[in-house]
Amino acid sequence: MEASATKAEPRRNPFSSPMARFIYKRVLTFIPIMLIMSLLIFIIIQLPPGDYLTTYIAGLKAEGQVVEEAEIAMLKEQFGLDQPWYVQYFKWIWNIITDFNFGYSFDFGRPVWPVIAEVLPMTIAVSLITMLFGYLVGIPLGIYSAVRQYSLGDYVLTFIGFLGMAMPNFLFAILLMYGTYIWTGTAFIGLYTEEILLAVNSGAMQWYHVLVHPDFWARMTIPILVMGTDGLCGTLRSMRAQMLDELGCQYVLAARAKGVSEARIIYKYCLRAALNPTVSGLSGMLSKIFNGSTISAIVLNLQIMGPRLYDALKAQDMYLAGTILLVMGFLIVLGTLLSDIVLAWLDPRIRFEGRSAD
Amino acid sequence: MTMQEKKALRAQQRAEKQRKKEESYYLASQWTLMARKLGRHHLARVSLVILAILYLSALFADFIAPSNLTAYNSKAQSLPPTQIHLFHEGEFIGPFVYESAWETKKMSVKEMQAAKKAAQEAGIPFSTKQIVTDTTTPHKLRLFVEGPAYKWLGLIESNIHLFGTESGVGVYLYGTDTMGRDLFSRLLLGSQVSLTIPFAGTAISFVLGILLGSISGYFGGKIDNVIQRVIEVLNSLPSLPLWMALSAAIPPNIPPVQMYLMITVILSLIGWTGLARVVRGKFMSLKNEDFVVAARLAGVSDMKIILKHLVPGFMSYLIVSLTMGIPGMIIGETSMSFLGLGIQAPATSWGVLLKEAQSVTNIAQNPWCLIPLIYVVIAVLAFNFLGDGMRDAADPYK
Amino acid sequence: MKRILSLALALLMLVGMIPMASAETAAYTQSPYLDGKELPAVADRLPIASDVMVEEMKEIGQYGGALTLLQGGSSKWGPGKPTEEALFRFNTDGTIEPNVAKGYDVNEDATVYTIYLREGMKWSDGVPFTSEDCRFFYEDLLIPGVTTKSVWEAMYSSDANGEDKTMATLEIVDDYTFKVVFKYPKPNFLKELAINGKWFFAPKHWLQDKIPGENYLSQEEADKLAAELGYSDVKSMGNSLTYYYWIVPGRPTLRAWTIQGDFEAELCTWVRNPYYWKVDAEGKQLPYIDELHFRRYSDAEQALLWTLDGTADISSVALADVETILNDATAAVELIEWSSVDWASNSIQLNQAIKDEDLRALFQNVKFRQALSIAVNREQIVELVDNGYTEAAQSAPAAGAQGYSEEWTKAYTQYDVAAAQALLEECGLVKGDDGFYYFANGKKVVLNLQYQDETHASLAELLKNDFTILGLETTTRMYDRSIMEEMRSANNHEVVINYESFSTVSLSLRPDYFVPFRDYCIWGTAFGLWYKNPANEAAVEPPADVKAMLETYDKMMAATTVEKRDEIAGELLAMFKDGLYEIGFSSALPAVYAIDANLRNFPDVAVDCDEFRNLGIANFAQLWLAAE
Amino acid sequence: MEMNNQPIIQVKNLCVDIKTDEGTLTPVRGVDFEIRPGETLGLVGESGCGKSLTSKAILAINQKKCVSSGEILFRDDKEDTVDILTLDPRGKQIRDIRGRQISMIFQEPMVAFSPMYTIGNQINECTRLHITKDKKESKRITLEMMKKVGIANAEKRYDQYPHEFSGGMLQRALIAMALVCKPRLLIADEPTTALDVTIQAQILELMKELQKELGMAILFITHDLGTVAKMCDRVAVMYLGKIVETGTAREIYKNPQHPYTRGLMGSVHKIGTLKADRLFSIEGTVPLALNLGPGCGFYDRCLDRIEGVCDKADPALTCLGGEHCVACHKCRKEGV
Repeated sequence: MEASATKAEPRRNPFSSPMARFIYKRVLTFIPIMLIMSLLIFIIIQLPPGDYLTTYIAGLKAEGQVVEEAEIAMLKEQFGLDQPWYVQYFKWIWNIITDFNFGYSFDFGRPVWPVIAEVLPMTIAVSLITMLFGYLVGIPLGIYSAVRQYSLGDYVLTFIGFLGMAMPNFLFAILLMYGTYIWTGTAFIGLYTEEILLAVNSGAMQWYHVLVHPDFWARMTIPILVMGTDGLCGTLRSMRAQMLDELGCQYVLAARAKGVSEARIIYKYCLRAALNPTVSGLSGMLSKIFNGSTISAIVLNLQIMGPRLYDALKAQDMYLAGTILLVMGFLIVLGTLLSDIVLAWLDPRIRFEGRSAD
Repeated sequence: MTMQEKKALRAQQRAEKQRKKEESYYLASQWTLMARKLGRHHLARVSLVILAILYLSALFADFIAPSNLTAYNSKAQSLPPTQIHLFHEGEFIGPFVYESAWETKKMSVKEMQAAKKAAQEAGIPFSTKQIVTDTTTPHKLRLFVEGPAYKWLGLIESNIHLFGTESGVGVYLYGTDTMGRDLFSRLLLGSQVSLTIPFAGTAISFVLGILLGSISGYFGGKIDNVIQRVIEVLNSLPSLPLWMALSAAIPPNIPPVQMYLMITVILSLIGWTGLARVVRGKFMSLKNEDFVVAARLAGVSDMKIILKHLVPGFMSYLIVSLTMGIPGMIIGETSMSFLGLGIQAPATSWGVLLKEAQSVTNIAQNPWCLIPLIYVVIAVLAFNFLGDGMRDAADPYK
Repeated sequence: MKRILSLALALLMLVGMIPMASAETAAYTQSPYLDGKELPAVADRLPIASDVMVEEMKEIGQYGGALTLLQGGSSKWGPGKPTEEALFRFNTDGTIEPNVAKGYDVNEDATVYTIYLREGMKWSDGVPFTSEDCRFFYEDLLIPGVTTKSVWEAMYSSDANGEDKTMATLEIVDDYTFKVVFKYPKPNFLKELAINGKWFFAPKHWLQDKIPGENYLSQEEADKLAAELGYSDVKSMGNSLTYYYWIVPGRPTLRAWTIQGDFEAELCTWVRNPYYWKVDAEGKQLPYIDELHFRRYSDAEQALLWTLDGTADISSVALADVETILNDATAAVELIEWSSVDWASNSIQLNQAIKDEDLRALFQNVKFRQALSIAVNREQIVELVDNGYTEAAQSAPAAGAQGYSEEWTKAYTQYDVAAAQALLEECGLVKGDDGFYYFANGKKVVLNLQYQDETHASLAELLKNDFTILGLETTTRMYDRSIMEEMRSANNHEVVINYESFSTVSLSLRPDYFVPFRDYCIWGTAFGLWYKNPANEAAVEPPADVKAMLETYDKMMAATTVEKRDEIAGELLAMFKDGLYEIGFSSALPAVYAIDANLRNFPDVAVDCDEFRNLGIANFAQLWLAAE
Repeated sequence: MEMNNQPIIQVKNLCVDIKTDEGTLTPVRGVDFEIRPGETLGLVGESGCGKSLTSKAILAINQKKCVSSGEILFRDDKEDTVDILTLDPRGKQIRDIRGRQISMIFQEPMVAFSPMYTIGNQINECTRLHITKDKKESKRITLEMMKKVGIANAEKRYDQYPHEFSGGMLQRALIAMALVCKPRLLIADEPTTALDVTIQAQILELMKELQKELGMAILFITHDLGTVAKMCDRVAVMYLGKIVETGTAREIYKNPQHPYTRGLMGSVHKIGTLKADRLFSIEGTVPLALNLGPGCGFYDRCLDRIEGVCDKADPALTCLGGEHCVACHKCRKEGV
């Protein structure tokens, strides 16, 4: 008792120093981590032989252009590729720090930021929609599966859950696209019909109008099925496992003995505890929302960040690729911090111990 | 010895046996208990059988497969699965096949387009190709026939294959690909890569994850802090650019399978972070348990405590996540093949086959090329169900 | 009776045409798309009557509709080629005709070309197009390097030794006439201009306050403007506004359609140019089609689905997908087959200047190349790679092209592994115990086959198989295009499959990928460096046969007449026939386009090549959509 | 008050079956007992003898795979008698009984509270479910009960989380939670096992006081005979899912009849403490309640077994006089 009393001392105020110190410490490590990360990212991007110029020249030649040596030298200088990589790196980082200037995309011939920004709304929309689908469907189904463990429903859900994981997205996507062509006569490719795109081009529609267009949602079903099921299955499985653990806990029995209803037991006691791993998953979520998916997006022709990053990497459009990766890294670090904070908010034990839990 | 004595002895032995059996129930180790529980998990049991079949057929792929990876055949392009017949001209003659081929008429695109137009105007259904089956000669199926030579496991040279026809007429259980090769053979031979490399990758991640996670969790303090920051940095490096960079940076003379293995290994070197975090968490909660403290006071070395006392405590959890980690790598392999970063033909993996199937033309014209998908799904499902069963079995509360 | 009737009808038509000819201005009509827009009368938008270009076509069309084309990747040429308008353009038969130019004169020794423009012709913003716009482009944009492009080869002439290479000068005669003056004869100028000059004009009125230069912006002003417009620097801005100008919205052009909005958008709309300067025989202002829609795809399968479901009106089809389209009863498309100028559909080139000395000597040995050629089972490649659409053949000019001979197409195509092995032994290779060949010094011969596109994977596989049977250890590996390019420029490529293969309308017009006079042709990039500058560290001195080839090339470039030039080109071709610089396996594949079944006037016979601007040779302005 | 001599709960022939893959286990095989108001019945036995299942069956909170049969007649506050086993275990009626009329104190206070919510919240939940919806009033009642069970500084403690409590304090809180609705029957399932000795005594003392004050019946489940002596009016000894001996605490202590009970007593005396965690004196282990033979469940371990009798039939509970009953062939013989 004595021990516990002294231990209880610093916890008098729930939001006193340990938590604040924890956040403060984490924020302090933020900067060196970002620097190391940016360096690693830059090195990785520079790892393949060649640079953007070779892509550019290869592209010109593919189009039947003739490129003179003088032109190559000129381009090299113009792109700043004649300098050693570390000079390029320091220039890049320096400009980011001092000027918030992330450099130019060679491929788009524009500053990096607008190139990223133009696909950002749809990326976020698609990611959020597919993710929300995963959580909104996965959590209840996971709970159902746990509460009715070993029932037929549990088996069916388990099977569907694993099936969703087992189906390679790129093949699933093309099967669905081909299916829409066979069934409706029109292949559902991308998120927009020609009418929507023309209306957007003419300014008659804004992207937020698009979001409420029925055709958009009809087309959205494929990404939801392809990308959403991935998240759904993961959520379903981890929710089921956690719920089973929680349902087996004594406090559930205690609550039941108090006369608390089953529904209340589930949502008050189990759900909150079982959300922990889901919340831990939040750490990667921000970055995922920013990037969207890559392979599925390529197959489904979704103009979102993932394919843009992939193309940039392939073309060695290094400032574009670097910036996207940097933002993703930043979001992961930030996401981890946020998820630790949310975890602490969810779970008083973590809150008071003031350290991240796993 | 009298009969009675013998009888008594036998009875005694029986009793002893019975006693031992009972004892074994009570004294069963965690592992046997787990195995026993696993045996009762129906899906896990079925999965185990399926995986055993898959791995065995991968092991004996050269023998089971009637063909090999370079048996290009310009006369058997994209043939549907061969039908196995039993009755020839109304007479039962045992399993046999007929020889089939596409009707050979060389037409230019222009001519075919004209033919289609003519057919459409006449209201006749049109198809560019027609399969011709020679139903006059049956080719009987035989066991242990001679076929392409192979070196089993790189050791034993042979040319005996499990089944085939004596005449050499192809038996294409799953049809053929666009280069006229037997899909069934490619599928089996591909499973040698697809089912083994994920093991290597997961295993490396595993060792590193456990080691660094346990060090981090056991010692805490500065070491923990450093490892945690390293994890944070590694976590924020997405794997796609790494794959792309590595596959571009690896010198050209390295064969594709080896290259793939190398990249898997390199990625595993940074893929341990997730597990390390879990292990660390477990260690943090276990390290102050009485038995650990006691061992430490007794002067047992740290490494020994970690390996002998702590790791076994959540080994079951580790085994489960190992089982669950492999399917992810199988799927990952197919994704890498999709991006052209995986194994390249003629070396084959399931990813290569799926990548080949991933075309509208194949889906519409040669749907049998989707059969590898069924294998991937089944293998992944089996690993997952096995993992699921193991989790249930490892759970001491149920 | 019948005859009288038709005579009367003809007379009637003649009578009817008289007022039309006398009052042409009244006869021009425009698309209903433009009705109600505040524009000058159609006749005022067109050049003067005598200078209007009347497009010949199969069928007079109807106005209306939009054509959807597909656009993959970030290539700006996707919409560039079909909408291109050059001073002179190619016909489907390979001849040249005036396009933006009304006509030309050339003096006896082919040193002065007088080019006439169309009076009253206007930019898409209605500002007159004059010879000053041509001068502006040549002297103020191209020569100072505002476009970042070097001055076209077409603008240079050289003396008989090929040494004194001089740039042409321009003389403005009047608003609609200018002269291009060469120091030495330039017999192929117009064709070369049509190939690599492409266009020769820029809207001075629009560009003059956007480019750096003595009479234009100072460097600071230009920097400021570039930053304002979102370009990384002045060079990029210049490149975009003056070279890839067609994707810059608002930039006046002479094209039938102009871009609206973002080129990178998922659907990029181009709308008709109200000032377009061509009409049909009935006086309808072209184009018939009101809008072009370029839809962006990220994976070839999407393009195929769009072709099947009718989204795309014109799309390129891979041969592997031909049967899928034909066997699809609901696909309302028609397949059109154009021919190609490739020397082969499948081929390899050996880097004869490879860094490894042993391999270099081996690759330079024509017997080795012959051995490789006959060690390949071509029939298999024809069936498995080309789905039977080609024939086993050597890399050679196509039938009808200069240098074609039956004998050449069949040279070294007889599949004979034993003979090939004998050739290998003649090359000094020794067969080891493991069945593989070794150099005399004991080193194993390893062929690294390199390719860039996934579509070549099956060829690589078959070649690896064939070469392994021959007794040569072989590896294959696919690379991204940029990495291939990097390997090429660093001379790290070895045996290259279907990459920058031999393909040209005419060797004399475009020898870049054939003759190593620069580091372009894949079989001897480092020879090209040597040709440019023997002192270059990366340069490799070519063997005698290549030196002879380079000398012949010099002679060809200095030829003063078309005939002479073609004659020397013939000599060069003979060298290629003997030298097997590219080993071909199958004849060229046709190009297949799927077009909307209602699309009219799309040529069904044409050559698909870059020189002819690929799809551009279909003259998009005269395409039209029939009502269903 | 005169009606109070009627038993508050009567358990008749209670059986609990558990379906497993190997067959059906029957850990509780026909248990009978009754408890009167204000009375404490001690249910004693080794681990695995079915005590806990019995107690949970009364609240119908056993796992789904456990099937109870027999009768559990509970006389509720309206003096109506309901058979708990006939109620829907998830229904409203049983939930109204749980917590308000019958409540339970669990073995391990550390895990009986959810770590996610404050102690006050979790106790108060009971108050609000059964007594008043009014927030202030219910908090007042909760705090009053917390004070009553001896939680000092209750207002502050109300907002603290379980991990901030010591074990003894948590057990007090658990008792508060069980008693806040003043139940007619309290089931205490080894309430002191997880605590150290000094605190054990405090808690037991507390329970006794509260029982006096509230007049409730207690079913006290333990394997600790010492505690039984302190707490209980009557004792039922359970072995292998059956009650083998029952009587007043005094009778059982002074005159244990069943060999098993005697073994239990022996172990207490031998060790010389009041704790009997392990029954060292009884050899062997409790067999699995699976595929039991026809004989007495204790046959294998019994020192006084009668060959030919004890392995042939399971003895029934027979009264020796007064409240003292025993289920043993030998005792019956001797008694007769």
